[in-house]
Amino acid sequence: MRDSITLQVARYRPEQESEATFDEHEVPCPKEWVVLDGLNHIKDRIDGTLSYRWSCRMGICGSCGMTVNGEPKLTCATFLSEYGRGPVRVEPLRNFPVIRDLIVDMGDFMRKLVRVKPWIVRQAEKPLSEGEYRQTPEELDDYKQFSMCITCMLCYAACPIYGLDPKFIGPAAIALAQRYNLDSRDEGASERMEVLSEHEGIWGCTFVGECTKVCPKHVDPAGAIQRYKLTAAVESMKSFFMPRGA
Amino acid sequence: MTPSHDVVLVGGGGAGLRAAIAIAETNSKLSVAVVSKVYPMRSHTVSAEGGAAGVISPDDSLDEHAYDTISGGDWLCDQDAVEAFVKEAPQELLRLEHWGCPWSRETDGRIAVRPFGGMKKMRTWFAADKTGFHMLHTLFQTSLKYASVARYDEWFVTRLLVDEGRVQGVVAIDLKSGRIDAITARAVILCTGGCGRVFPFTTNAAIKNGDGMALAYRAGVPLKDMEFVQYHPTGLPFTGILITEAARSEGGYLVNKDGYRYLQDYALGKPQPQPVFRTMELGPRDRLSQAFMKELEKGRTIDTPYGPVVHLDLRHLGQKKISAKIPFVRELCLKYQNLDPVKDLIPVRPVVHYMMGGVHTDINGATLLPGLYAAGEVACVSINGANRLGSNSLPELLVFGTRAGRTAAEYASLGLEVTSRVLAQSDDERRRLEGELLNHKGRERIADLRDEMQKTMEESAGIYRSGASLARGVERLRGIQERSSDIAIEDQSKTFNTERTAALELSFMLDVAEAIVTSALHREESRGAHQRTDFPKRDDQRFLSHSLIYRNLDGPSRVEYLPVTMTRWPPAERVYGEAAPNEGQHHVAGSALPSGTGV
Amino acid sequence: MIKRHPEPLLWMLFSAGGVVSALLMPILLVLFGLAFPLGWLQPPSYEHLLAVLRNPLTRLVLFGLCMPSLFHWAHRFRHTLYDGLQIKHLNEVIAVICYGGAIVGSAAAAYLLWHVP
Amino acid sequence: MGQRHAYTEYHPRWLRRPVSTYWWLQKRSYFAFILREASCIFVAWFVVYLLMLVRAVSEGEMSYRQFLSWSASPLILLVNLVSLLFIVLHAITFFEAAPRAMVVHVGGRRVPNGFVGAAHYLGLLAASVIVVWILLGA
Repeated sequence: MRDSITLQVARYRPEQESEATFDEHEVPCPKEWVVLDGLNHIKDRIDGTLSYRWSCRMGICGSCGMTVNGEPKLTCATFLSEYGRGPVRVEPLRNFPVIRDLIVDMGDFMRKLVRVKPWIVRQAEKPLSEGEYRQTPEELDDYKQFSMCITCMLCYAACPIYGLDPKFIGPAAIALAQRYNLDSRDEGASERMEVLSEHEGIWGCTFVGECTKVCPKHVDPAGAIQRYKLTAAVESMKSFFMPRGA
Repeated sequence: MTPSHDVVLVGGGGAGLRAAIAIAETNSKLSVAVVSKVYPMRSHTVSAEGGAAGVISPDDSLDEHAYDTISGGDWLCDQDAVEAFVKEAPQELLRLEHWGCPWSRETDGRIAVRPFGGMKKMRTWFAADKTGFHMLHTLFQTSLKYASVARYDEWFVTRLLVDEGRVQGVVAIDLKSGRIDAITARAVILCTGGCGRVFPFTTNAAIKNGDGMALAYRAGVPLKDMEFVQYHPTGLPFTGILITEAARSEGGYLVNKDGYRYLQDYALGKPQPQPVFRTMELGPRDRLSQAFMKELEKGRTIDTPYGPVVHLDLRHLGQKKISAKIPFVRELCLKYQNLDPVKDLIPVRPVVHYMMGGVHTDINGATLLPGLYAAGEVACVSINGANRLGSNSLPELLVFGTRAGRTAAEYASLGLEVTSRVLAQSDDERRRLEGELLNHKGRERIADLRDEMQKTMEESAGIYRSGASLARGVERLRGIQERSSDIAIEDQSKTFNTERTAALELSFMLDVAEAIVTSALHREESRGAHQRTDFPKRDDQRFLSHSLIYRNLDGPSRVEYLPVTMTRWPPAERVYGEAAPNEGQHHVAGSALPSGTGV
Repeated sequence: MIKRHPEPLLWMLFSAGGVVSALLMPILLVLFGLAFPLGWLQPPSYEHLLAVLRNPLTRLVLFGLCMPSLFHWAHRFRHTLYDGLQIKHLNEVIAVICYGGAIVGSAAAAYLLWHVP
Repeated sequence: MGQRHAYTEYHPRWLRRPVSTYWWLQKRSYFAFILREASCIFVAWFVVYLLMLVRAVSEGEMSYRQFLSWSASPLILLVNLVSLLFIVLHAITFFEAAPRAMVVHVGGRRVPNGFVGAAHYLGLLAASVIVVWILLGA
């Protein structure tokens, strides 16, 4: 067990630089340390100006996604020891504009998320006095996987299609739309379809499948998109052959 | 142009979002702003695991939930607040179900409930063991549909604007751009959560710095019951990651180094193979954490590089149940501890988890400062008294988020105008943040002061405290406070300056730490989570009352007392284990396995 | 109301082509591309092959293989040009060439299969 | 939404890093993706090849013989060998993707993805057997 490892950390200081640069620091690497611990060590002990986001340190808040040795990772769930002798290269998530150092702008996603209406849509609300909507464990299973998304943005960083065409609505937003479409309590599927069946919706996806590979919560956005394509295609055919049909 | 809203919410976690929705639904003409230093879905509500209590079973009753809460809180709860809370909790949880929260279900599709520590009935709703995560995302996603809710994501609030004796807004830094501006409002609701980070070893996220408590405290609003800090008995060593109480309510054992279920030695009942309500591992958190300390004294804990631990044994539950009911526990253990609870013992130790105390509010979230409200962990209503029961905090943020939202909406509807003086205050604040903080070349490192503060808190105000340790703590904190005026900030950038934010958070934490230690020093009794070695007994004569601490700029803070509101449950002895009053022993029905597998 | 987009139809054709080509092409390619030319297997006699081709069902199946497969190619090739070469600004031209090619190819297939003597 | 507010639009220069034209060479999995996409060219080629065979058969026995000898030329053999590799890649990746798009329920229970995938391979086997039987067996 080595007692230190080199971290190469991307820096971008917008007031001074127009390109990213790299700082190199030696940090301790006990076996319990994750990449985030290394960054915290730098910030607390070596260079207080390094900027990055983090919060829960237990892989659930989704703040600390970064590119580690080329792969999008949650830095709180990526151990330094996985990188052997190092060096470990830490960069901001790809495909997003960098605000500073390791911090990217995710405003684009936040705007897209609203468009897919990620909430329960119903014709008529059931009054509280009538109790819960019954939902069997099997019905829960239909959408549960997609409800696990922590919106960490790793899937967008891994998706070359999003990188090439920022208008593409992207994996997490589609997975979250599916989370509601497949919920037995929801009646909003047709409203969401208008957004999702636009060209930059599901049809932009060519099923590279990287989003699913990097997802730390096994949401399988690629699967969600594939499934949705089939649904949308079938619906579209139906409306073609039965324009005013059921 | 200074942005202006009817109601500003500071914090976008569970309480903040619930309040925002409540306001939007009360009056869609009111403009609401959610100002949060992180994107709302990053808020710490996301980390809550086990569940949310609300009476739902036919064999349960509101009174029983109230009694469990009040006895769990060692009779320091305001009973009118508890009664409102237990009554509204099921409604709120049900409303969340209607908004799409993926609650775990019975096979017939009804909501499933599980047992929890200190509770006499199964009444804890859960979404596997990611309850907080699902609740937060449901609230956040639902909040997106209200056009009247504006969001200021990643804006850091540094001060409250107060003039003519009422709150009129906040000053905040937009972290992305570094712009500092007032956001004026007719009412402000603090929903910033707890302050676990004043301690070295905590389940709390990095953002839990007591910001809202300090903002109120500095504005002259008293903090209530700050001496009551909850240690959760089962955190992972090193990381402090929480292993949910659900692990015990589903049947896990706590064992010492001899494999002995040591809780039986601490008036928590006799060990049974199956979990029994209010007994052994299903005792309240304060008692379990205190039992750990006693085991440590007896030398019956296990030493690790990260301090002494005991073991949580889930092996007898089997893989099927673990994967169905507490999958996140397994995920966390595999990921962070490299062990599998299906076949390994989990090392755990008590870890700072929750603040029972907070900004003093009434039953509607109103503070003593007109226009200022608080809800969630930042507030002390108080329903938690001297010790909060597991799974009461999530419904609390719903019930009191809603109440605070509605009350603030009413107040904002009065249409009081913002005075011009608050804009001058905001200019002062901008000068302080840009001038003093960014251009000051100090010598003290933020991390050093923070470490020292945390160490001081652990040593002076840990699970067991004494007058001497607390007095020493007050002294040391004063020293750190002085040194903090000479803090070094290397970062001169306006863009996402996280070093400046860290300095501001440290100063918030120092104020809160001082309030905790001072309040603890004044309470000369042992009650719930506040255990004084020099006053080991509860003293209802002197201290059946809430402490209120006021900040004093020129000298030591002032502590006053406010009687506890009693309605129907006179103080009694807290009893757990088989001797519980008017109860036989009640095994958790069907060994705590609601039939549904959908989790 | 769902707006009319050609994408769902194109994707259906792409998928159908993907499935039939995956099911039928491996064996046909092994036989006619390698096994017969290399003499691993005796190719079917002219008479037999003609008889098989004369069966309307065969011709229907072959059309059902050729047409969607060509659209499979058109759809995928179009996206590959967009993504792999970043020439999305030539959007219309590429679409015309790809889907136009598939239409022409399908017409040719229909003609050839119809005119089996 | 914060975006409604003018201040969030105010910011110093952000760093935008365009995606390289050759992004698909930068990672093994991206390269595998582009190979999979390229398989469509060989699908199209085989359609052409098949139609040439149909035309040859339609034109008479002589043409058929000529087609067979042309198909044995080294260049065409090579093209077909490469085509076969790509079409196998296509079949495998398509069968892997298909169950992710189709969620099949039988009797209220979701059929595991593995079953749906296996069904596709059974289909491939059946189709192959039928083709061989028609061409060679009867």
